[in-house]
Amino acid sequence: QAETKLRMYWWGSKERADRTFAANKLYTDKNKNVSIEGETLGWNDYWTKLATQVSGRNAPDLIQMDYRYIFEYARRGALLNFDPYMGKVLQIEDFGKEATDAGRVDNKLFGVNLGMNSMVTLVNRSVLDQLGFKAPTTETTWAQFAEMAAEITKKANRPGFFGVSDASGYEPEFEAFCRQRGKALYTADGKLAFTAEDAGAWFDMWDKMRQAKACVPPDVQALYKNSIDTSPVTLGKSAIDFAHSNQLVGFQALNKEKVGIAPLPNAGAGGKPGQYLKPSMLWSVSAQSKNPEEAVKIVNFFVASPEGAAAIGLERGVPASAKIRAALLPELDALGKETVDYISLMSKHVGALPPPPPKGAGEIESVLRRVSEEIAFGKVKIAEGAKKLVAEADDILSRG
Amino acid sequence: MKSDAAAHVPGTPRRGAFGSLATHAVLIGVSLVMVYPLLWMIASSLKPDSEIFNSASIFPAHPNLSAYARGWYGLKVSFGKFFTNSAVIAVLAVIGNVMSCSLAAYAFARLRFRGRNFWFAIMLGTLMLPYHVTLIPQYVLFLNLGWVDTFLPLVVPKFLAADAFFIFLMVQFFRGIPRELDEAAIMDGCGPWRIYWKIMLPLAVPALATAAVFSFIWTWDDFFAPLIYLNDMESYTFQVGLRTFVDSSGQSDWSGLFAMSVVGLVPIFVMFIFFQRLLIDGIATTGMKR
Amino acid sequence: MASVELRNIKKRFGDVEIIHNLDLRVEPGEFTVFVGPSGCGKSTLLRMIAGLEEITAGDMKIDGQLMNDVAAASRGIAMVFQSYALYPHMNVFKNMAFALETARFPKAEIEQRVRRAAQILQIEHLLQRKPKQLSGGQRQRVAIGRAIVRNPRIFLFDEPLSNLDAELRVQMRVEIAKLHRDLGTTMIYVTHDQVEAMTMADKIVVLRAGRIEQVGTPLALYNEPANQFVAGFIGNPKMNLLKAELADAGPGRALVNVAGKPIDVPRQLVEQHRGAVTFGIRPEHMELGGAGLTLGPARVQVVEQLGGETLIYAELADGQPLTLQMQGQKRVLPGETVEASFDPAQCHLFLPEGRSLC
Amino acid sequence: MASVELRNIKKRFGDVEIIHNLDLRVEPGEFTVFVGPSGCGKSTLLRMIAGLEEITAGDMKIDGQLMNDVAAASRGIAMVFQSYALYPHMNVFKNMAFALETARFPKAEIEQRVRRAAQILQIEHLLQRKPKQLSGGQRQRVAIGRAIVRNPRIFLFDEPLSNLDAELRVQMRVEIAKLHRDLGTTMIYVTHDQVEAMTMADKIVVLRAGRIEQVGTPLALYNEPANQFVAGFIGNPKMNLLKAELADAGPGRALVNVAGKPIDVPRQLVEQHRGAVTFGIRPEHMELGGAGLTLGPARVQVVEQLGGETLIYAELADGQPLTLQMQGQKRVLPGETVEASFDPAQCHLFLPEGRSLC
Amino acid sequence: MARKVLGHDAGAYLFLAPWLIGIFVLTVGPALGSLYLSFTRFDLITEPRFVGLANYTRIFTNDAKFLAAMKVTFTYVLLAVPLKLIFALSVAIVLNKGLRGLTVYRALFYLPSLLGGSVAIAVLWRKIFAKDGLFNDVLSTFGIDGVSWIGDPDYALYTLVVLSIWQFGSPMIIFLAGLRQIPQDLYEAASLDGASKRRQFWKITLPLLTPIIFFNAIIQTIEAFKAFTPAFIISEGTGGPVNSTLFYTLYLFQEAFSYFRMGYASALAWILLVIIACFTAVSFISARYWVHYEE
Ligand SMILES: Nc1ncnc2c1ncn2[C@@H]1O[C@H](COP(=O)(O)OP(=O)(O)OP(=O)(O)O)[C@@H](O)[C@H]1O
Ligand SMILES: Nc1ncnc2c1ncn2[C@@H]1O[C@H](COP(=O)(O)OP(=O)(O)OP(=O)(O)O)[C@@H](O)[C@H]1O
Ligand SMILES: [Mg+2]
Ligand SMILES: [Mg+2]
Repeated sequence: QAETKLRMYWWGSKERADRTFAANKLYTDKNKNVSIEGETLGWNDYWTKLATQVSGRNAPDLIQMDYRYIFEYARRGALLNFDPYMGKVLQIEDFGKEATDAGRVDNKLFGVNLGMNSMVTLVNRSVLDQLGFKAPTTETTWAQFAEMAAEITKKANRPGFFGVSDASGYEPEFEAFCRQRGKALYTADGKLAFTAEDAGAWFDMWDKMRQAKACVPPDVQALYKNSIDTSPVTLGKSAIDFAHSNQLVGFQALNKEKVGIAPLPNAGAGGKPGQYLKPSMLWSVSAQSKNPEEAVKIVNFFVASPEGAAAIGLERGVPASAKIRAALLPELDALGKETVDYISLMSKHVGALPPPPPKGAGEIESVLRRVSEEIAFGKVKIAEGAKKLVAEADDILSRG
Repeated sequence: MKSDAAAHVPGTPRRGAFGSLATHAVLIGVSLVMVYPLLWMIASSLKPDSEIFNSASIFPAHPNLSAYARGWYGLKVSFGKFFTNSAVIAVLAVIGNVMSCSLAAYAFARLRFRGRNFWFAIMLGTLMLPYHVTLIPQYVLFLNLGWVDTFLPLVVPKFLAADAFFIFLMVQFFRGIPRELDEAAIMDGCGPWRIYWKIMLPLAVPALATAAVFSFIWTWDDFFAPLIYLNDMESYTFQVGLRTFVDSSGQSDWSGLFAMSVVGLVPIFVMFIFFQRLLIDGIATTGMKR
Repeated sequence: MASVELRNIKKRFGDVEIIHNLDLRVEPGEFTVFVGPSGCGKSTLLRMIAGLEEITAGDMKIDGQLMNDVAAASRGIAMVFQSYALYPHMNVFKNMAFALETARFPKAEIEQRVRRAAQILQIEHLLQRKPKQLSGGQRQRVAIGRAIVRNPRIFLFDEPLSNLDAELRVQMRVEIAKLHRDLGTTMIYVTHDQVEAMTMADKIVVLRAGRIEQVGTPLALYNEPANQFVAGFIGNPKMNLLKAELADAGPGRALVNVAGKPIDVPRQLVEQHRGAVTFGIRPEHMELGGAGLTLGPARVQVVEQLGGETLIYAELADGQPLTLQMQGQKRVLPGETVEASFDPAQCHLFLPEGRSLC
Repeated sequence: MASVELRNIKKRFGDVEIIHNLDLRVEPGEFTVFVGPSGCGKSTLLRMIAGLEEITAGDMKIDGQLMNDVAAASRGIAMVFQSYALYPHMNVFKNMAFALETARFPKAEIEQRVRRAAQILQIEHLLQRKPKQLSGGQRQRVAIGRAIVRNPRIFLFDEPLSNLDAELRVQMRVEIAKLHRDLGTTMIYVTHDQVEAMTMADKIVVLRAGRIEQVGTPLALYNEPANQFVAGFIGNPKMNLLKAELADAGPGRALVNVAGKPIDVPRQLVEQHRGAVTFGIRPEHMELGGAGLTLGPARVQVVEQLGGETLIYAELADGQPLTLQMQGQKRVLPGETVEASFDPAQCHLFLPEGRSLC
Repeated sequence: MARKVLGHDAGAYLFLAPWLIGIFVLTVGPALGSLYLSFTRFDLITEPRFVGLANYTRIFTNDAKFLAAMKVTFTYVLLAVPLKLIFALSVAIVLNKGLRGLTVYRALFYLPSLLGGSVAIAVLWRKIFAKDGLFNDVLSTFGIDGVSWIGDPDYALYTLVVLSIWQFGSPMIIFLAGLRQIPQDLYEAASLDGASKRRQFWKITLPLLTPIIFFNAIIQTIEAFKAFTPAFIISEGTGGPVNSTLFYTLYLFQEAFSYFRMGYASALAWILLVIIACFTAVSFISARYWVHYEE
């Protein structure tokens, strides 16, 4: 009978579950005194339950973390600081500083990178090919992109089909846009790092695209629910959308036509890199764990041991460890290869990891979305909307 | 059911063939609107995922049943297990709700005691608080009781009449039962327990059946409580199992989800058909002069 | 056997007082009949005795024990409801067996008692039916059956035979009387049927608007009604009550003027009085022709032939109505004039406020 | 005024046939009374006429028009239910006004009619009450009121006076008779009260177990019952029916042996017969002493004093029971032997299968 | 009277025992807990910090989302509840007539309610009320050019009202059960009084069904105030487009679980409770004038 029982908690698909259970089995077969109880849920339910469990002091030992939430949990002391284990139980030196620091909050390591990820321009290749367009490259500027999108709409000439989704409410793309202008979303001390002017420029750009019918109308975009199945590309309403590189597989599954990924447009000459590499997800360990050391060992098994890594494969993203990545590369399928290639390509074009977002960042994301909709539906003027965004964001930040 | 013939009010002319045809036509029309989503779900379960979202036609181009097998065995634990778990919980919930709520309802409807109005107000009040805010305190409570990751948090509250909806429902129905029957039973030497058991319950069969149907269906359909309280996949309910299919951030097995959704409808639909037979003619008021 | 004692009983529904300071004692084993006009409070009284209706004020004792706050179920009373109140979900057998099952009688005895009662009530063939499949009279018999299968301390019957045909009613009357004889149980019985009241009662209680007008044996009420109300209420057809003048009275006799006729009533008045009185004579105490006194010629208005008897509704010379009950089928036609005679010893005199003068 | 015609009517509840091939014609404006033992099908028949109960087979016509499939609401019938069926959510006024409101009578007229009916029924002070606040008799009166405010083609009354006291019952009887006279509406009336049946009916229909036993005027039924059942059913107390031997019969006379006594009955037999017969004589046709024939000495078993009359239940020498009805309060005690005489012209003879022999 | 049946209150409390235990053990604690939390700042993880009335003050003085949520919720309650009840009642009445195939219809009509707020419904609803959805297809056969009902902030909420009406199964079943309790002989009396079916409905059925109508109205109102799942149909819980489907409980949920402000959410919950309680209290007072009870 196992003396050490650990609970592991993650979201994701059946594929992920299968692989994770397999990896766990490998681990427990070798460590007979350990048992791992795996719990898996879909994304939406995952966070409610996690919050409840953490709040009830009954958090699972191993928690799959998202970049969006790690700050919230880490700053509130819910997660274990990995630093004491670094180099001992946790051997992830070969991740490189960037990939490791992606799991740092306020200079402490709370999450171990499970895979590298970046924003992408997601394109319906079949449509682009058919209409004679090329997917954006690292050279494409926002202006060219807008032009191309308008062209696509015109060329496709199908009612209800447009060049691109309306991304004016997408936070990652807005962030990239700000970074390209030399700004950011937040400063290191948790203040707003963009101005109403930046926001205005962003909204204005999208507004022009809307006028030009380059992007989908607001009532179509309004149905986007941050999920693959509601993406205008999946629904056949646009040729291009924005996403994250690890979502390529998911997109392809729901699309009959061939989809692909490309870099985000840039600001053109004098622009700064907007994209950055961030972890697709991370392993965290609960601060409440009774067996933190064992938990960290398991984390290590997943990200640094060849067997563990082999078991989970690329399903959670491209491993940060070069060693592991090299070992896994041969078994990649086409989509996996495309992803890995993209990450490699982008490594040269990305900027530094932004400072960790402050508390309230999640709420500001929803404000961005709402303001963008208000503008799109003509409820407020662009300048007004930009001011509103900044004002509300400031308010949220000051509330903490 | 004898309903068809018997429910015809004697002496009223049977509606002309045309009239009833028209009624049926309307009803069938409405039925279509009602059934459409089910048809769509079934159709979707027969499509590959890539066809579900961007195909305009409801009919699958190449219907294929593989999603059912894939869905059923799709997770580490098969849906058979989830099915059993859900069934156990739902059946216990039905028993618990019908028993405990009818007891409380009887007290509210028929007994006069100090504090009745106060407790009745409290009972209604429990309907009003959104469960999200009591979730955490309740979670802590169940955790301290050692009930988390068992069926107890899902079942025990039903035996403690936590669902005020059913209490209120039964109160309304009990109040419709003539008091003279209680009085007759009192004269026959019955105490309140026997009146409750021998008079109220049999006469409130339609209400009890309604409560039973709803208990079963709602418990079956509930995902939030099992989601929160059950950790071990072996103990997942059907709905929680379904939820693990969909992960909006990444790859999901949509046709498997729809296939299992369809399968999950079967027991509640059967239960509904079964229980609705108990929605028989009210018998509460014959046998006396009024 | 149990006595029932009501002392100073009041009943109020909201603001309306229905029973006013009522006092009554029912002796153990006595068969007491409540009669009174519709709505006078008979059922309410029974329900208070049964414990189904709260007693607003006053004491109710059974066998000397205060019962006001004793649960109905533990008073040991069986009751036949005016509205039957059959259990709609139980068949006739179950309806009747219910009280016995409640008291945990052995199955065999329940079976035997119910069958016996069903036999008495002639509803054996209906035992498997539900109440809604019964006729009105059958329902009423089940309601009786439900009470008589038991051995309570007290039986309460609220118009138990009102929906039965004459023949069945006689039979049931006999059966209830027999039950009373056999068990000796105290019985309180509400009826509107004069024959039932007269034949079954040890004691009749005449109620009116929540007050007792008179208590007594049937014949006492018939022969010596305490007041005009009781006189009119007991006896069917109703006693003729005529406006009269008491002209003079001496020991053992009184002289009254009725419809212009002086009549010498050979009775002792209980108090001194002169002037307006009410003169009462029962229809069955008058005969056509005959040798007694008469009230003068009367014009026949309506004749009712009941087969065994004939009722004649006539009008006296001064316009006052007079009812005559004749044996057999008399050939009298409306419009004729008849003269009826009577024995003045059978007359009654009442004060204007109603009290009997003799 | 409307006629009602039932032809070959059958009613089945499930497997049980309740009404068997019944034929009946009620003339326009006629007052027809249904009598019969409890459960014989009276209410069912009324309900079929009203259209509340499906007619299993046969034709039902009103004014010659086939009604089987006409909705109850359009038959123009008012009915007083045996179970009252008052609307529990409406007060008394509303209950009575409902039909009028339905027919869109002007408000003032509704008000006036309801008040008038309430006055007749003596329930004016109850108009604002809900049914559950009424006594049994008050409810019954509301049920009557609900019917009589209307001017229907046909009135159906199902034991409308069963819960009223004697006085009220007489008044109501008179009022209904008056209504009948004034409106001339066809009325069908179910009652168990002999007096009601005899005094109100133009025509009495005697039912038994779903079949008509006899139809006729009240006195015809009383004097010439078609069979033993009718003889026993009409008349209260019930006719004495004694086992007898028909020894001989000639024109206008018959010789029967009853309780060992030869009796010469001066009646014309309708058919030839010898041997066992039933001999019938009504209690009210017998007198103590007297000059008529006698059945020999009888031992008194029970004596019932009704005030105006005395019922004596006795036993003949051969053990057959005999009931005697005497005028006044006779001092007879159980155990005594009495000898009663009768006029043989008032006797009845019945064949063993029941048919009347004379 | 019943007091006497039992001798004293204890008997009644015995019947209530399971419920009372439940109340005290399961409900009162957590409810009071949330009441306390409403006066604190609580981020789910660190200890709650008492802040007095700060949460309430902010809600009432400085919370645009609260106002938006109130507007959405009240609109929803005022539209969805009466329409759904009327629809449920109408169908129940039709189904109560004893038509052939009654059981089949009843089951079919209950189907949408069986599906609840499932993923399938969400996907489908969006498909049907999209600009190129089924609904607009139907409209276009009448020559009407529809908008994107579900994507337009001016209309999105109404599609959820429609959804709520469409899921009328539960009140329908309860109405059906209630209809079965009405004594048949009253219809007999009414038909002899010449009342048409329609009049019988208004004068007999409706008044005698009032206890059940009352029940359904109260329950549906409470449910509508607490509406949560429908918000996920359109916006996956964001309340969009432009807060047009920001239901009160959704806002509350966001505050609690997305933004880690359980204290604030608790204050929101208690305000909602007071609002619903007022509605309910008014209903109960009004019930004295229109609800008919048998006793
Ligand atoms: N629904 C039913 N199912 C079966 N039998 C029934 C049903 N309704 C009535 N009966 C039977 O039909 C017979 C006639 O009933 P009906 O009510 O007409 O009697 P009735 O003559 O009015 O009797 P009463 O004088 O007691 O009211 C009775 O024997 C009764 O038991
Ligand atoms: N719940 C009530 N609220 C108000 N008044 C009531 C209530 N119940 C009965 N009453 C009144 O009390 C009086 C007595 O009623 P009760 O039923 O005792 O009469 P009853 O003597 O039995 O008459 P009946 O012979 O008609 O049955 C009646 O006038 C009645 O209207
Ligand atoms: Mg009474
Ligand atoms: Mg009858």
